[in-house]
Amino acid sequence: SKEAPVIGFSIDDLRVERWTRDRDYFIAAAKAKGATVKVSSADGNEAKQQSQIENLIAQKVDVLVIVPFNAKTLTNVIAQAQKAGIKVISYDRLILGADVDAYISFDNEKVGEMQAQGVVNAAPKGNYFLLGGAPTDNNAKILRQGQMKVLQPLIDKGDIKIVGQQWTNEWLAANALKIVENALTANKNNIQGIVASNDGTAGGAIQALEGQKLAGKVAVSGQDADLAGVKRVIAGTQTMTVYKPIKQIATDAAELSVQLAKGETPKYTSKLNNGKKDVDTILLTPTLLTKANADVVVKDGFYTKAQLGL
Amino acid sequence: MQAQQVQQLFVRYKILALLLAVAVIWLFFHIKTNGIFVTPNNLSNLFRQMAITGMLACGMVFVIIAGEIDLSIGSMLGLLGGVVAILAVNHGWGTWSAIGVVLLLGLAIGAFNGFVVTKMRVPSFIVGLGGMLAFRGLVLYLTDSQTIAPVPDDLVALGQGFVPPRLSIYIGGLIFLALVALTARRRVRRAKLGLQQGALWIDVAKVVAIGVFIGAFVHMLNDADGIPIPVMILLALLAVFSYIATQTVFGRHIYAVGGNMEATRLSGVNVAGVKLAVFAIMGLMCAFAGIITVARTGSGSPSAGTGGELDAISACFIGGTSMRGGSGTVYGALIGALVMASLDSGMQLMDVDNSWQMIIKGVILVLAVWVDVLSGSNRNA
Amino acid sequence: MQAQQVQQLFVRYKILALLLAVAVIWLFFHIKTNGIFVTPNNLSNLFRQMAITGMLACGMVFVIIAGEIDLSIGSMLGLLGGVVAILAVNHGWGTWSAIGVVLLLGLAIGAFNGFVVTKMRVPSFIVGLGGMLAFRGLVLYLTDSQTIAPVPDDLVALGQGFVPPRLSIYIGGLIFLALVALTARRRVRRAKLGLQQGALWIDVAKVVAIGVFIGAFVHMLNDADGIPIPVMILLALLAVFSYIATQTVFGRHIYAVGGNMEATRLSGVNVAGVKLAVFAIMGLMCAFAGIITVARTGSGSPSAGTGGELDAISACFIGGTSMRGGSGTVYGALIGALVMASLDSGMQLMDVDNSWQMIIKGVILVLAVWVDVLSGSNRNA
Amino acid sequence: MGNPAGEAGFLHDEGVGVSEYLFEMRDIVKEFSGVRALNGINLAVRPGECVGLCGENGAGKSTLMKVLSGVYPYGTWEGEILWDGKPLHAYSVRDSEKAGIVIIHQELMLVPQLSVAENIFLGNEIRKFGGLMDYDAMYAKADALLARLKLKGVNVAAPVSNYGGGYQQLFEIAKALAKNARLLILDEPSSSLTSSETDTLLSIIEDLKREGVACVYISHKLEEVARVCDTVTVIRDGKHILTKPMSEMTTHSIITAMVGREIDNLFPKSEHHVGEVIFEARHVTCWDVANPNRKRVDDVSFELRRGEILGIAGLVGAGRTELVSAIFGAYPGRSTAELVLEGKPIKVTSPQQAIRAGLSLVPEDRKRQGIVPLLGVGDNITLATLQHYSHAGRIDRAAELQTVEAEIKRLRVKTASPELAIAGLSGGNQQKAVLTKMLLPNPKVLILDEPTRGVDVGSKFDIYTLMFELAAKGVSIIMVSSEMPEVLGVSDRVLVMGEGKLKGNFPNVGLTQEQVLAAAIDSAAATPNAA
Ligand SMILES: Nc1ncnc2c1ncn2[C@@H]1O[C@H](COP(=O)(O)OP(=O)(O)OP(=O)(O)O)[C@@H](O)[C@H]1O
Ligand SMILES: Nc1ncnc2c1ncn2[C@@H]1O[C@H](COP(=O)(O)OP(=O)(O)OP(=O)(O)O)[C@@H](O)[C@H]1O
Ligand SMILES: O[C@@H]1[C@@H](O)[C@H](O)OC[C@H]1O
Ligand SMILES: [Mg+2]
Ligand SMILES: [Mg+2]
Repeated sequence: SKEAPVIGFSIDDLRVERWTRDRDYFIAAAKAKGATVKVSSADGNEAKQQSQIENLIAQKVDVLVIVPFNAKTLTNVIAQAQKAGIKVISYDRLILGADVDAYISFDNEKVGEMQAQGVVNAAPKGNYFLLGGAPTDNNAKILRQGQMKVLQPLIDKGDIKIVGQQWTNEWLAANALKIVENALTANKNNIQGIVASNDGTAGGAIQALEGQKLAGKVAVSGQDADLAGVKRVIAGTQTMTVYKPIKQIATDAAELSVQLAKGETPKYTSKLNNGKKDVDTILLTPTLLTKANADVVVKDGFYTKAQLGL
Repeated sequence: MQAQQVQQLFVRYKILALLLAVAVIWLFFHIKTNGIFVTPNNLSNLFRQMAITGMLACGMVFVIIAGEIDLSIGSMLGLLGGVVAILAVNHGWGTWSAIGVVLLLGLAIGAFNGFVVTKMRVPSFIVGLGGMLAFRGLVLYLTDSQTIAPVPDDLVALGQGFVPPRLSIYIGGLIFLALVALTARRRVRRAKLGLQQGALWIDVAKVVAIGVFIGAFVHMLNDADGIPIPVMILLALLAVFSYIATQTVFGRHIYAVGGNMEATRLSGVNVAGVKLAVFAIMGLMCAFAGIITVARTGSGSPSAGTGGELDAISACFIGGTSMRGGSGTVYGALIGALVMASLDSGMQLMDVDNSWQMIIKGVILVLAVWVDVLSGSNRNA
Repeated sequence: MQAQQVQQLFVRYKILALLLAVAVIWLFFHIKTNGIFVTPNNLSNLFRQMAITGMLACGMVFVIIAGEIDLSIGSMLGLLGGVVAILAVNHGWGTWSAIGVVLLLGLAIGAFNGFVVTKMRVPSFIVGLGGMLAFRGLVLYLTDSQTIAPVPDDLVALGQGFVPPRLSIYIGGLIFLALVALTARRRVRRAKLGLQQGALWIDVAKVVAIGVFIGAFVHMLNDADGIPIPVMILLALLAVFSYIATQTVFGRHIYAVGGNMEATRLSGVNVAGVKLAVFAIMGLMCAFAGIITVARTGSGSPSAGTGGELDAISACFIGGTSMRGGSGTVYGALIGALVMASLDSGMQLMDVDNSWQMIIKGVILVLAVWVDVLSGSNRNA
Repeated sequence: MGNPAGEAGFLHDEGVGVSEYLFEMRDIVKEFSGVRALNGINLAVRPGECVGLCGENGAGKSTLMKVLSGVYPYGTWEGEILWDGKPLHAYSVRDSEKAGIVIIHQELMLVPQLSVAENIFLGNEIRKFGGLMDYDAMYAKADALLARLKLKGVNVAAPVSNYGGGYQQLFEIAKALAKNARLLILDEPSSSLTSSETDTLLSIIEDLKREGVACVYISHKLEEVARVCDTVTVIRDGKHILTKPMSEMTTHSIITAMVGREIDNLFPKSEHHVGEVIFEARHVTCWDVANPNRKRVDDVSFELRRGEILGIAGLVGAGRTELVSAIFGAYPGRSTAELVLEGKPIKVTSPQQAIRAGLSLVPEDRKRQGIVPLLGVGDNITLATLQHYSHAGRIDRAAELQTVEAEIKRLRVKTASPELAIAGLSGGNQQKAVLTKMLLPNPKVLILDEPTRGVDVGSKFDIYTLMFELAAKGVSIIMVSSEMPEVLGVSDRVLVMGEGKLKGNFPNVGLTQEQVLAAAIDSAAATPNAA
């Protein structure tokens, strides 16, 4: 109903820390606006996600909010949703080639740029290793694009040399650990910067550096402001992380959902083309987090002082 | 005594225990979701969602009965789906020629797996594991890790379309008539040859039960949009595979090979040939499943089918296939797939928390098989 | 004739074929990486990287020899690792008491798996599948999907620390002396009982070969920072498990149960008890592996151990364990783990593209086992 | 104060204390899914007494002994067992072994991957401080046990799978002897032993009797029963028929009681015409699977005539099984052979080719090579000839069933239904099913490897009759057999093998067991005869 809309929230993978936060903030904000939320996690499986969205459609939800596992595999279900008169919001990751009503996200290419810049600031010259995300995650590719935007000119100038690049299957820290251990060996520990694409993989990389007593001496990037990541930034073993105010994106998305359900027109910041149409978009700005401004997450209420051991 | 007779019944008609399990699960969810679960729309979804696992399970049940296993099928599905998308999208082939080529390719890759198992004598578990990695690597390479979309509409229709309601009714009727005719013919033949007959009322009861079942099925799905095409394909495969398993020489040989390979070889059966064919059929089923996956999602994704092997294998084992080979049924495997799909869908409808969903699904899997073991219908597993 | 004798040798000492495979792989990578592969630092990494899979493989090889399988170990590792992190970080327990509790918990969960397999007679494949889901769900629930970090330093030391070089030399020397003593004592005893003896030179050659091996191993790792603690633990486990497998009644019963369960039962062996114990040991190994994983990564991640079951099972099969149970060795499984770790590490050093890594690894897996089959040392698989 | 056995918990002190019997089984009833395999049987044995348990295939002998030995736990059958006069409630084999009951099963119960010694001591290991295997002690004792069985040249540390059927049976006996039996049950212990090995076994049983050990001896070889047993019990269809002292019985009267009808001549030899040479095997050589330098069959050549029954005799391990499996294309290792059928050379590299060419082999090891346990009796019977009842790959089930029912009737296979899984049949009936399976392809040359192993006298008679019928129709038969009377009773000609070589070739005219044995043991003693 319009007064108490039902929102279906289909999340790629609730086994990943970040998305559980998105879920919690989203539900809280939606409840405050009188909506109910049905959450489902596809556990990183595109077929499962499609099934779950189909089931949400069968339950006649009013709005679908989707964090796609794969940006391109949802065209058919979204068409189905539109046929059933359900509004569709693409959350954090843009769904391509489909008729979505709105998109809300941080700019992932921007995140990639920040990561590269963070490492470059700490280690302007030397050997770099690129530690990518899951090869199946499209965001991992976009992050790499952003990183290269910053790095390419420096490579051309000869300041930076890429001595290796690997994708980390399933974003697993354990895999990252092995990859970096091998990279250090292959380069006889002569590495100055590691561009890691999120905090999980950064953790693995730092553990490998620890093994060679190099932690804190090599610049490492990250993303998500995971609790462990922020702690490492404060301790100085991780150079930076990207803080994406998740409370904000979740709250804004909940607001957006309710507005769409009620037929109101939300305020958009821009339009992005997804291959099918220009999608109304709200883009939020991520924050580069270093030791110097780490208290931002406390001010934002993202973590407590006690959690960070401050 | 009473209890024993019930158990006897279950042992004789294994399908009863399985159907009972499905009924209990459905009833539970129906009550818990305030009557949403058993509705045409939801069941239509459910059947469509189990179609792909079902196709894989059809092939897998033969592989397991023959005493082998194939872990590469998830990746093979991804590879074959990827190829169909590449051909149809990047190379602009017609849908049907792309499908034809991919079906042949599936057969060939499956046969290659079979060759490595039977001729090079590498244990199938290892072959599957190798294939799992290699095929996934191959599709990542071929697609450059990119999802290929959008695929042509006629391909999408295969995954998302429906059989027109009227046609469904005709097909249902036809199947029922064929069943009646076959049953009658068998009785006549057996009478002529002077062979012992089962009681007439049992045959009549069977035919009537199946008739009611077909009627209800068609009627219910027609209340949604009709029978989804993937479901129709799965039903056709069920018919073909059951027929192969029970009525053909090849089918009998599959059971014999899995039951005692040495004795079967000494009976003059080409054991390696049978296994090779079983793997080839498995490849063909991966092609079917891959094509339908692409059609369902409207895209060829390099990660499609991940974990599909576990789903298919679970379906077989839930459906009473023996781990040691030599026994199992196709319909059992499909009911196994249905059980798993029902659990997924039901818990989602109940809005169970994700971590609890995993816990409950794990527990129910074990409990379901345990009940089957208790009922005595799964002794050999 | 010559070729036949070589084959004889391989059949008699299966380990030779495996070691040869490792040597070929190492040589290849050594050349391809311009001499980086076989250096103290890299080998130190390699051994440390295989330690966790190796621990799982130690437990798994018993499970498979006993004719069962356990697919839940990856999730169990995650669960037990998660618990150790929760206890040490969130509840502020001391590292050693947390470890003690988790080891017991591992034993208990493993025994529970064994109970469901032996007493409730649910096929182990299903039990493993159920556990895979349920244990993962449980750790997600307990950790609320959060990675728990940082863990205390003394715990991290277990994963990233080294045995001091001097101590390593002492331990190596001790092991060598024990070996010499045992061999001598056996010869004396057999002579006294008038039993047939193997030729003296074979025993001498064996002892010398092992001595050289130990020396080289310790020397090389001491050139890096010493023997990594997880590697030391793994070596201790290798010794314990090999001892159990070959010298104890329990160990021989594991082989008997897997080789012919019916015959073993009718010989008065408590078959269910043996299997239950094997599953319990598997659980204990998951606890070891979970603790070391947390120590290595310095954090308890709810996704730790994902896919670990496949690695462990592959290691066993590459190492010549029979799919049908009844035969296999612990050292074989560890060499299997070493082969896989070498492939991963070598290709990363060569900076091979991810999709090609998968393709090559898949192909080599199959080829390695094929060579083993050809050499005749893997007949029963 | 209870006795030690009473403390173990499976002996119950309710009954009367003293009994002249070691054990008594009273009114034993055992059902398998509704079918009564045992229907109120009694059996009682005194210490030091040996009872022969006789009956047709499927009479219930093995089932009765499984009840006694705890294979079927207390509670899964009705009736009562008294042990030393007290009720025995054995819930597992371990309980009955603790009481002193040791059984040698009809089917081999060995773990192929374990060594000979480990198998002999399985479940009964000699341990040092707690859980450790005392290998040295076990090897020494295993050597001693095998020496008692007059078995030479066995490496007790080698896997048991290195040794063939005959050896394995002797290992089973050694395994039983390694335990401290008060009652020894032997279910068909001699079915793959030659006469000299059987002799050794029987004299060991006589020794044990003197030591006060009681025995139950099950065998279809009634001469053995006659020689070693003090009492005979005959059962039929799960019912008790008679129990009498052996002194009051003859083999003939046992047969009559078993079968329920008179069988005068065990070997219904009928005249049949032996025609021209139809099949030749030349230079058959087989190499050992594990040791490629060792020949198991060394350049054996022979010919076979139309309608001829050719017996192949030899000691255990002579290589007879290898010879026939090489001819049939089923030898697992390397082998060479030149085969000529009806004047034309044939190439046989697989059983499939062999059957197509007109050869059939009924293998020696029924459980491993003969039956597909989970398949029905009928499905087993038609396994080699399915294409006969099928059109374009589809099985005509009615036609198939017709054949199956006819065959079941012809060979008197005792089964509740053709759809019953063959694993549920008694050993002898399984054997008959396998035999008819390999007869259905209508072979020109039928090879039978120990065809009557575990088969009762009545059924043996049926099988011999069938062999003579086939011979009369012009089918040539090769029969490998370790039962000397059988070889002499049905063969037209006898080949003798020893150590992989052909040691003799005798027309079966006035041939004696001694001549055959002499040839098998020492080739110099016999003069090969080109018949
Ligand atoms: N596990 C079983 N399931 C069903 N029926 C069985 C089973 N074991 C035995 N039977 C049936 O019980 C009857 C007795 O079998 P049993 O093996 O005791 O015969 P036997 O006297 O030992 O015969 P043989 O001389 O052939 O060994 C047979 O009819 C057999 O089919
Ligand atoms: N799989 C095997 N591997 C190695 N040796 C084997 C194998 N099978 C049988 N043998 C050996 O081959 C020899 C001949 O086998 P077998 O005993 O079957 O011969 P046989 O003449 O047919 O005697 P039997 O009367 O027992 O059938 C034996 O010494 C046996 O140990
Ligand atoms: O925040 C990251 C998200 O953008 C990416 O898609 O998946 C991994 C996360 O760490
Ligand atoms: Mg019997
Ligand atoms: Mg033989």
